[in-house]
Amino acid sequence: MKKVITLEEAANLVKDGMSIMVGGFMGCGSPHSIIRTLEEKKTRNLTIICNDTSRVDYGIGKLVAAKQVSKVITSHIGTNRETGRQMNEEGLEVELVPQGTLAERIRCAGAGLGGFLTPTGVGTVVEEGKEKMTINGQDFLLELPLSADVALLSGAKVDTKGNVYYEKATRNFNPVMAMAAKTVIVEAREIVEPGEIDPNHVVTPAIFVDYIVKGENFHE
Amino acid sequence: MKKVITLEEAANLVKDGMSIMVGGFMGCGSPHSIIRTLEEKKTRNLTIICNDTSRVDYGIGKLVAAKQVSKVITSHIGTNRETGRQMNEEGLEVELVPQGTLAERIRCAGAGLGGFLTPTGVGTVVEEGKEKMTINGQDFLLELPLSADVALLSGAKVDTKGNVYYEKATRNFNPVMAMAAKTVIVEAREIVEPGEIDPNHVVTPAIFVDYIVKGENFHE
Amino acid sequence: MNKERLRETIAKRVAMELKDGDMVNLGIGMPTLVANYVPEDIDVTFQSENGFLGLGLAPTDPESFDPDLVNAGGLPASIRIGGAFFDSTQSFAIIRGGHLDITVLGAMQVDEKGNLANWMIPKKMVAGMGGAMDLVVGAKKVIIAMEHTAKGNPKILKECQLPLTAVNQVDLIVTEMAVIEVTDEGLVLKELGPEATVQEVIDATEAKLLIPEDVPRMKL
Amino acid sequence: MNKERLRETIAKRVAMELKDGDMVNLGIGMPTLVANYVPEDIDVTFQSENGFLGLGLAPTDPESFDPDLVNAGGLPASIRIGGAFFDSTQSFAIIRGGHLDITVLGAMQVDEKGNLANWMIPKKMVAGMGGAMDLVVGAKKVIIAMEHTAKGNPKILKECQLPLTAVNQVDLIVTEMAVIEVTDEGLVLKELGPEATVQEVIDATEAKLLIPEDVPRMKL
Repeated sequence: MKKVITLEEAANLVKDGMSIMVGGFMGCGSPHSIIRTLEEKKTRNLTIICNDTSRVDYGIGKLVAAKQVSKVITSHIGTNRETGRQMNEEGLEVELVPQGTLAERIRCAGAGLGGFLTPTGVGTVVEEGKEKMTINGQDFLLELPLSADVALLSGAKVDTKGNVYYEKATRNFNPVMAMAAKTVIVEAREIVEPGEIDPNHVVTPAIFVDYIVKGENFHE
Repeated sequence: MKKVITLEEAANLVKDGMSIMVGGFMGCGSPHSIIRTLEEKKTRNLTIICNDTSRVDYGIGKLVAAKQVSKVITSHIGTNRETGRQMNEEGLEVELVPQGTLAERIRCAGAGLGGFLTPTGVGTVVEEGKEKMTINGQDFLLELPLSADVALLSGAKVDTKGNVYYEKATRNFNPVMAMAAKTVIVEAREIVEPGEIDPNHVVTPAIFVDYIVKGENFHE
Repeated sequence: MNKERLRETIAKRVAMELKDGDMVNLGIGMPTLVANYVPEDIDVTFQSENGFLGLGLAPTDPESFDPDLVNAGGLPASIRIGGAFFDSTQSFAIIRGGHLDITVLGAMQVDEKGNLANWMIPKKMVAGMGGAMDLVVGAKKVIIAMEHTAKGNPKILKECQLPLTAVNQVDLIVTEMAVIEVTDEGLVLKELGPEATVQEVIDATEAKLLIPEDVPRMKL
Repeated sequence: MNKERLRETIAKRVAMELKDGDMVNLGIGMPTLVANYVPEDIDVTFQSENGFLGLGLAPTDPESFDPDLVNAGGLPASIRIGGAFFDSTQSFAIIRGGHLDITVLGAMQVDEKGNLANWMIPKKMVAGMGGAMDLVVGAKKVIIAMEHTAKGNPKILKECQLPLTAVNQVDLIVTEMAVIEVTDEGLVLKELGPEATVQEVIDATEAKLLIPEDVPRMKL
C-alpha cells in the first residue's frame, strides 16, 4: 500500500547532500508545495536534476536562489540569473545535458539499460569524455544512465495506490523521473480512490510510486 | 491531412518482399482485417516483425500458415506449430529476440538512437555476433535499431488526424511500432473526429500515423 | 503424488514467498497457479508482461471473456481495481529496470550456479524466450517453480546442458520435493516436500546439495 | 528597417517554407513569430518540445492564461483541436527520430559548412542547449531565422567561433537581408530581402557566398 504522507514527511525524506530529480518544465508541472517545504527546511547541498532551473522565484529555481543547491544537471539555465551567477562566482557545479539526452539518460536508468547511442552532441563539447561509436557509418555518443536518490513529482490526479494521471503540459519529465529514483514522491493536486482513474488513462503506474502527498498551492 | 483509406488500399501498400511490423500479442491488438486482406491478396515473401507468431488460425499466425512469410523476427513462436515446422523443414528464417529487447530495438529506431546496452541475453546465444561492453563492472550487449517498411497497427479509437487511443491489453507493441516504420497504417475499430479523443488520453500522436482504415472484424 | 496435487504443492509453496506489497510476474503455465494461493491478508500486485499491472483471475463465466483482455499466454484475464495498462516498452522498463520484486518461472534445467534454461531444446523444440530473459535478469528475486524431475531425469544439474536463458540469476527453486536456495556456496536444501526424504531429494538431483542439519518440511 | 519590420520580414519569409501537412518545431524567440504567418490554406502542426503537438497561439485574454499549458519558453500557449500531450521522452523521440519536417531556430553564428552555434558564449553567457541540439540533429530540415548581423558584425561566418550546437545540419538561413541555402558546394544566395542589394549582403557576410546570375527579391 502506498503511503499518503504530509508535506513535512515528504521533505524529511530529502536529506542534505542527496540527488533529487524534480519534474517540471519552466516550473510547469513541478511539485511546488514540496519545493516550498524544502525551502523552509533549508535542506542543503542538493544535486538537482531538472529540465531547467526555471526562474529565481518559481519552481526549482527558488532552491537555487536560496543557495540550497551544490550541483545542477540540466538542459537550460538561461532563465534563472542566479544559476549562472553562482556558477561563475560561487563554484556552483553545472552539468549541461541536451534535453533529449537528459530525458533518455533518466529513462535508461529506470529501464535497466546500461547506456544508449545518440547522434545528439556529436562534434560539440557534449562529446567530451564520452565514448564515440560509429554504426553503419554514422557517429554516435554513448550516453550513460542517470538516477537519483529521490524524485519529486507532480500529478493532477493520484490514486492511493500511486497511479498518476497528468494534465496538459505538466507531464514533461514527471513520468520518466518516476522510473529512475530510489524513492519517488508525487505531489497530488487531487488524491482519489483506486479505480477513479481509468486504467487506460494512467500514465505512471503505481509500481513506480512510493509516497503521495497532497499539494497545497500549484503555481507558487 | 491523414488519409482514411480502404482495406484494399491498405493491403496494396504492402508489397511482396517488404518488412512489416504487426502490432499485437498472441493476436490481441492485431489489425485482423488488414491481415485477412493480405491473406486474400496472397502478398508473399514478407518479413514480419511481431511479438509472437500467434496461432495458425489467429492474427499474424495466419500469414505464416499461408506461407506468405519468408522471415520472422519475434520473441516467441511456440504457439504456432507452422512457424517451427517451416523453420525446420522449409527454410523459414526465424530471428528470436528477447521480448524487451525487441520492443526496445523498435523504439530505438523510432527515437533516432543508434543502439542501446541491455543486460538481457548476456551469457546466452543471444550474444552471438553482438558487441559486448562492460560499464561499471556490469556486462551489456549492444543491441541495434530495428525498423520496417510498413507498420500495421490496431487502435480502439482513431481520429481523422491519426491520433490513436488503445483499450486494455491491445496496446502492447502498437505504439512503439508506430514510431519505427516508413509507412504506418492503423486499423481503427472506430474512426472519430479530431477532438473526440481527449489530448491527455492520446497514446500515439498523429505525427506517427500515415493512413487510417476502418476495421471490419476485430477478433477473426 | 498425482499431477494435480504436485502442481498445487508447488504453487502453494511459492505463494508463501510473497509479501504484502510485492510486485510479481508469474510465467506461463504452472507459475500462473500461484495467483490462486496468495494469502488473503496480503496485497500482491501481478504484472502481465503483455501490458498491465493488476492482473486478476480469469473470468469464471466464459460468456464474459473479453478478447481485448488476455494474459501473457493469450488466455482470458481480468484487471483488478487500481490496475493500469501500458505498452510493451513500458512493460519491459518495469521488468528490466528492477521494479518487480519477484518473478516466478518454469524451467527445463537449473544448475548449481543459478543458471537457467527454459526456452529451447536444439533440434527438438524452439519456443522462443518471450519475456523470460528480461524477467530473469530484471526481477529482484527469481523463483523457479517446476517438477523436480522430467520423466525421472534430474532437472537440477551440475551444469545446464540446454541453451541458457540467463546466467547466475536464479535465487530459489521450488519443486514438489524440495525448496532449494541458490547461494554463493552452492545449492542449499531448505525444505522438504510433503512426501520426500532428504535421500530421495539427493537421488533426484544431479547437482550437489548442501544439506543443513535440520531440513524442515514445507508448511503448506 | 526597424526591429519590428525586420522580425516580421524574417518570420513571414520562413512561413513561406511551410507546406501543407508539415510538422514543425519553432524555437524560442523570433522563430515563434512564424506561427503568425502560416498561409491560411495549409494545415501545419506545431510541436512544443515540452510535451505536445498542436501548439496554438497564446491566449489573447490574460485572464484565460492556464499555467498548466505553456510553450517551451514557459509562456502562455494553447492546444489546437486534434493535438496530443506526451512526456519528454516521447517528445524527443519525435524530435530525434526524424518525425519533424522542419525546425526553425535562432542562431548566434552559422558557417559555410552548415555548422551552428546558438547556446553559449564562453565566459559571458551560458544559457544551455535546451532542446536545440536534438532538434537540429533530428529534424528533416533545419532553418535558421536570425538577424543578418549582430551590432554590425557578421553572424554568417567562414567558421563558427563559438561552441557548436551541431555540425553540418543547417539547411537554410533566413535573415532580413537574404535567404541563403547551405549546399555541399557552399552557401548559395537564393533571395534578397526587401531592402538589400547583393553587394550589401556580401558586405554583411563573412562567409563566401555563391551568387547565381539572378537573385530574386523575397515575395512576402
